[in-house]
Amino acid sequence: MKISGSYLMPFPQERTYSLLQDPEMLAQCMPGCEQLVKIADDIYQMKLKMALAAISGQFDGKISIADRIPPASFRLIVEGTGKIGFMKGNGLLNLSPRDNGTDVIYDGDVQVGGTMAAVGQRLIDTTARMMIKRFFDKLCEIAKG
Amino acid sequence: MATTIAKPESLIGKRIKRKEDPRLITGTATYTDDIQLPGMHHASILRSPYGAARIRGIDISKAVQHPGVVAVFTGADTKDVGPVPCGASLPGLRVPHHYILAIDRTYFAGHPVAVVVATDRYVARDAVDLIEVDWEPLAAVADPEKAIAPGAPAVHPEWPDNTAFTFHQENGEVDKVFAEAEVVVKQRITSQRLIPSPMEPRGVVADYKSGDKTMTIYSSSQIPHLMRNLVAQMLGIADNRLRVVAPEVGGGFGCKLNVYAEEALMGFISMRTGKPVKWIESRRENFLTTIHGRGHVDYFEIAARKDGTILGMKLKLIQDLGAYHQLLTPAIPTLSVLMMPGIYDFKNIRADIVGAFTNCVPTDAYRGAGRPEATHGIERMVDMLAAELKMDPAEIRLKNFVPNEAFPYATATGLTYDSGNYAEPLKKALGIVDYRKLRADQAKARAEGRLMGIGISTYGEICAMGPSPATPAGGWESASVRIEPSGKVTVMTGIKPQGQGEETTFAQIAADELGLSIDDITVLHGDTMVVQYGIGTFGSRATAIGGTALYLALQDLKAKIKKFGGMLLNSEDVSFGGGECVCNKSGKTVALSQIAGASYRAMKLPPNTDPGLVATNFWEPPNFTFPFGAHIAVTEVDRDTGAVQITRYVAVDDCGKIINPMIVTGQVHGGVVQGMGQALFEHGIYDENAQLISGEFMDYTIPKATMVPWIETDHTVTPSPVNPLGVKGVGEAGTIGASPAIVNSVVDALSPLGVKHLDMPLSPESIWKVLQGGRA
Amino acid sequence: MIAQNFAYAAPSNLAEALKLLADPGAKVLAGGMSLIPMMKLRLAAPETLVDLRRVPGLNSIREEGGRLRIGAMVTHYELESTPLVRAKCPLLAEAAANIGDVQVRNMGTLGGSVAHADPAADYPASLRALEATVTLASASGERTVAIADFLIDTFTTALEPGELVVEIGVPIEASGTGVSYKKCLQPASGFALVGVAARIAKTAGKITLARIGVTGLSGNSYRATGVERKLEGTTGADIASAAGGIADGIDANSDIHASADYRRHLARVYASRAITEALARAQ
Amino acid sequence: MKQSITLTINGTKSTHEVEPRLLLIHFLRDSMGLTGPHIGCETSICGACTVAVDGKAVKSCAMFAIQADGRDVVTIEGLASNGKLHPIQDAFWEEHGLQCGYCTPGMIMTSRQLLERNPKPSETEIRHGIEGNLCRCTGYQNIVNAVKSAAQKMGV
Repeated sequence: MKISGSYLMPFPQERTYSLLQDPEMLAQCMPGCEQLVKIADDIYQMKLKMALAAISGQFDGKISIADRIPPASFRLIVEGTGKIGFMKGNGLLNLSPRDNGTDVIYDGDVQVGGTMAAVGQRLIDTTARMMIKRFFDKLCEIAKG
Repeated sequence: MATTIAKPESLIGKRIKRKEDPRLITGTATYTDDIQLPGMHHASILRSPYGAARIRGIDISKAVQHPGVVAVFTGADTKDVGPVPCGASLPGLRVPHHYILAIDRTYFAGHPVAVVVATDRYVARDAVDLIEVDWEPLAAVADPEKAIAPGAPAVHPEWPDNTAFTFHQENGEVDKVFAEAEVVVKQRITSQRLIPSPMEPRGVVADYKSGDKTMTIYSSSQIPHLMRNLVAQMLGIADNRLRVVAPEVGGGFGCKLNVYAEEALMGFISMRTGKPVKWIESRRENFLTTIHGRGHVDYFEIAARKDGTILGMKLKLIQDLGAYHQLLTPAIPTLSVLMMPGIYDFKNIRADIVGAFTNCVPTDAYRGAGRPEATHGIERMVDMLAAELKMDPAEIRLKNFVPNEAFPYATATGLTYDSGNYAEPLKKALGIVDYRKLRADQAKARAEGRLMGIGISTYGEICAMGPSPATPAGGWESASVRIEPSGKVTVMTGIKPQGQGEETTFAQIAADELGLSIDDITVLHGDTMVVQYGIGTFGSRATAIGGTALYLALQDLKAKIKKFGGMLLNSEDVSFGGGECVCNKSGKTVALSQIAGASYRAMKLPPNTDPGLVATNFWEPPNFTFPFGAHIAVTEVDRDTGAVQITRYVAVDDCGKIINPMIVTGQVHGGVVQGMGQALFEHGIYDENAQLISGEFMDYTIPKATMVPWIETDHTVTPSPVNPLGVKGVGEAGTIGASPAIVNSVVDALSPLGVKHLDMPLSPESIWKVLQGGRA
Repeated sequence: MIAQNFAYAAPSNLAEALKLLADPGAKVLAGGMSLIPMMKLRLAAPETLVDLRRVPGLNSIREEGGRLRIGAMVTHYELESTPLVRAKCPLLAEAAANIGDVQVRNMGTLGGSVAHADPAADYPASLRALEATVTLASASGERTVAIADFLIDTFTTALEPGELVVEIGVPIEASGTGVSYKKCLQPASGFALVGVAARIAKTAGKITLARIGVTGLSGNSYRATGVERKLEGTTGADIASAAGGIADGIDANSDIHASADYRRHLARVYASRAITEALARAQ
Repeated sequence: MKQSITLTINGTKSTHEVEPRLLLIHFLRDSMGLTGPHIGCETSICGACTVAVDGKAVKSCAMFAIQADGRDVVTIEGLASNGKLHPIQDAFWEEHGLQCGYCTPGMIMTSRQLLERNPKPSETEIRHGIEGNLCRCTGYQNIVNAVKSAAQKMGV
């Protein structure tokens, strides 16, 4: 499933770019992230507890960063597997200055398999977009101090 | 003194309430999940979440230790069980070894990987979560056209072209007629993947008795005898020690015309654990692992003269097979080729099938099996030809039908159509809708800016599968009839109904022939230890073949009854009717109950006659039967939303002689609604990673009561000369007729916008896009 | 399909329920129509279920201070069929009648649905158009929030841990106000692809009040204030143009059932239909 | 940890120890031997498991047995009395409102609720009334006929 959208970060482009790749920030802002450990350059192992209203599940996964073109773009790959299924998100993030901040335009796709895919396709897109929004909101909140 | 015997009214052709219903409406019928055996365990299966993946390792240790778990098995344990069988053969067919549990690789999402056996179904389910699999996801392919294109991921690494077989059939002078044709119309037409969705999912209970090395398997099946043969082979046990019972079966529609991994898997477990074991498919598993239907991409070309005379047709058919061959998987598209000329009189055809492996669950027989795809194709092509030639779609059909005097009619694909009067149902349907007025209404609607459509489909089908040489496992049936000492009658048949009501129609045949009340007849089926060998219920064959066998057995029995009757009446000139034998000279009578009693008591026997009133006879059909009909759908498309409303639906079917019109009409209703499901709603969608994303009733729309219209039905009756009952079969007719009628209707509605073709399902959004000018 | 094990309690009063809910592993069981299927698929695995069915007072419908005060455990069927609701807040009755099927409406509750905050649920469109209030209780007391502040995002509400929805308040409809809820449903699940609720009051030929709520279109339901402004003060002659703005600035959902573009289009069509009907019903 | 429940099923009151997670449908089928209600899905769409709890049609696969504590449950088995079919059962038989029969117990229980609330439903009302029950065999037409016919019989 394709996912695209944008988020205006109130920081200059260089800062936005580095915030988005800061593993500590990622760990704090990824919804449900309980642990993030570097296992190789640009690859982090992750433990995630997704909790969304009634839905909850534990995931083991990893985050990788690829195709870096600082401070303009990079690719973020998030994978997780758990008892309720697996998910894989792969998105290209493009950064450009706008209104004293940085516009982050993301474009990618999300795959979901296993039981999670059974409850209703209708929830996947909505939920994925909300998770992305939560991530950015939290990131801004923390970065602003 | 001679008494007047009132000949009871014939039950054939009568609306008789079903004998099977009292148990079904009171909740006392026994389906597979209702079976409880002492000491029975429960199984729960771990399945692949990936379309394709390598299994690097499986750790079952936690699951094994979980309290209540009896055993956990993986592919390593079951690898010596015989493969899930493919019963179809085609030249050069590539048949992957279909292990009952995956060994080191999984080929579709839902592929079984391990099984937990526990004392309770809740515990079994809990323990499945404790199995740890080290997966390596692999690239997968779900689209059959992409699968056969160069560079696609190989479903089976040994066959990188993903081509399981190719098949060619040709007749006449195809190139010549296409070269000379005044008009050629081409169209790519798809028949999407469909999920059969019987309301009862599959289920298996296996019970092995080690003391006498016998096994009983209860399974929700359309083919208990074939299942017995095949599962016995898979498990390496003698077929006379395996009993298969198909109890009450909650719908099949073809998906229970199969042998799946789970029958052998439960058998294996019961042999290993020494206890009975039950596995009941969840709906999610049903979507993921029970066969799907259709899955065609068809490229049609039709050649004609300007006057509308059809000259020939070409078809390139790509069949999405899925990852394996189930029982009949590769044979299904060949049925489409057989039916590709429909009921039209032309002799030049060319068909090429490519069977494509994909990382999806296998396709196989689903209501109509191959014929709906063919009918949809020809009926769309004829409509497109009519549009191209600005001819009326009814007129072009009437012009091209096989004429009545041509029967028996040899088709371009090698069949012989038994009997037909193709114009009759169409004319009747046109009359019912008042076609001329309807077209005038349509003109008025169009002038008002409304999008009203009228769609016609006329169809033929191959039923009563089939003569034995034309079928993989034999095409005959037999029937045994036993008149018990009381005069009550037990009929045993090898067919296995799943809602079609043969307990009633067969009882009607028996009651009629014996002059008894229908309440005197009991029909047994579905238990290989109780009833004699049979092939099963599919391909609209039960009544035409099983019913004929019954009719023949009854004739034998009647001869024997007359012998006993003659003996008791001391007469050589007796006739049998109305449940008694009459001496034609004296008028004296003896009731069947007395005859039956005497035949078993055997104080005296007629010469060369065994005791008892038992007869068995067989019917090997000389040909298929070919029912036909005409359906008309009137639709209106909502300009604002693209939603399609069916405002009228008329089905006129000819299934030969009708034994029970209530049941026939019920079959048509149900069939039409399944065809509507395909036309408007149903779509088994795999994404590009071969995940089934319409894998539950939350996402896969089978029609609900609010979504379907009132269906007006009528019949014409053209008896089949193939069998003495004159019946043809009706189980699949509605489904075959409906989808082209609806699509033709909606295309007709949208034709003022230049629309020539739409693929199914006709979702409101797909039509809205057309309305936006994004032409289909 | 079998749920993971859990502990179960059916407290007989609110205080006891709130005490149990203070445990972070506890989850409220109301009608269970969303929760239980998820538990069966093991997408939800609460440690404790606190069943509210024995808590008195949660299933009452009262008229008080110009508002209807509806207990959280009132079922969809009760809302659909109770004469008081049909007469005093017909929009809520209409929304309730559009939910799922009769079995679901018999069990499912208003409070459960609101707390679940499914982005395609039927109520939020109407509750937003009604400017409803949600009363929440916890061990430390009660608070009442506006529906707009309660429904924060997809499956996300203002409920704090240990807090419980106890009551929904809706205004008693002034006579002459016309209401309508129009829903385009996803045929398989019955959820709204788009649902639009409209409340319109007219005085002397002019629209004096327009409240439009939308559900299903995006990750959260919303009030289409732009559309409302375009309607208020007019005679309602140009509904299509007003409804045309219903999806402006909305990030629409997209899935196998409907693309974002189609959903936006449906929102305009259904907004137009709901407004037209509400206007026709306004006197 | 099992908990005790006391409930009335088809007129008979009894007490049982159940795991809280035991679904009402499994309790009825596996513990009570009432196999009339069926399981057709797990997302409470199909309605094959429909029973009446305190007079309301509910999907017993979307309810835990423990939630039925203190309540009155009626299943398809409780409909006929003294060997006499309920008029709705009779009408389904008469009108050929079933084929494979798997959806039938749920369909009849839902129809019963429908007719209790609306004794003279129109075709549209009947179709809406049974939209929570899937049938794959009949195309629904004869079910609609059966409900209509039952309404007439029960109205007399």
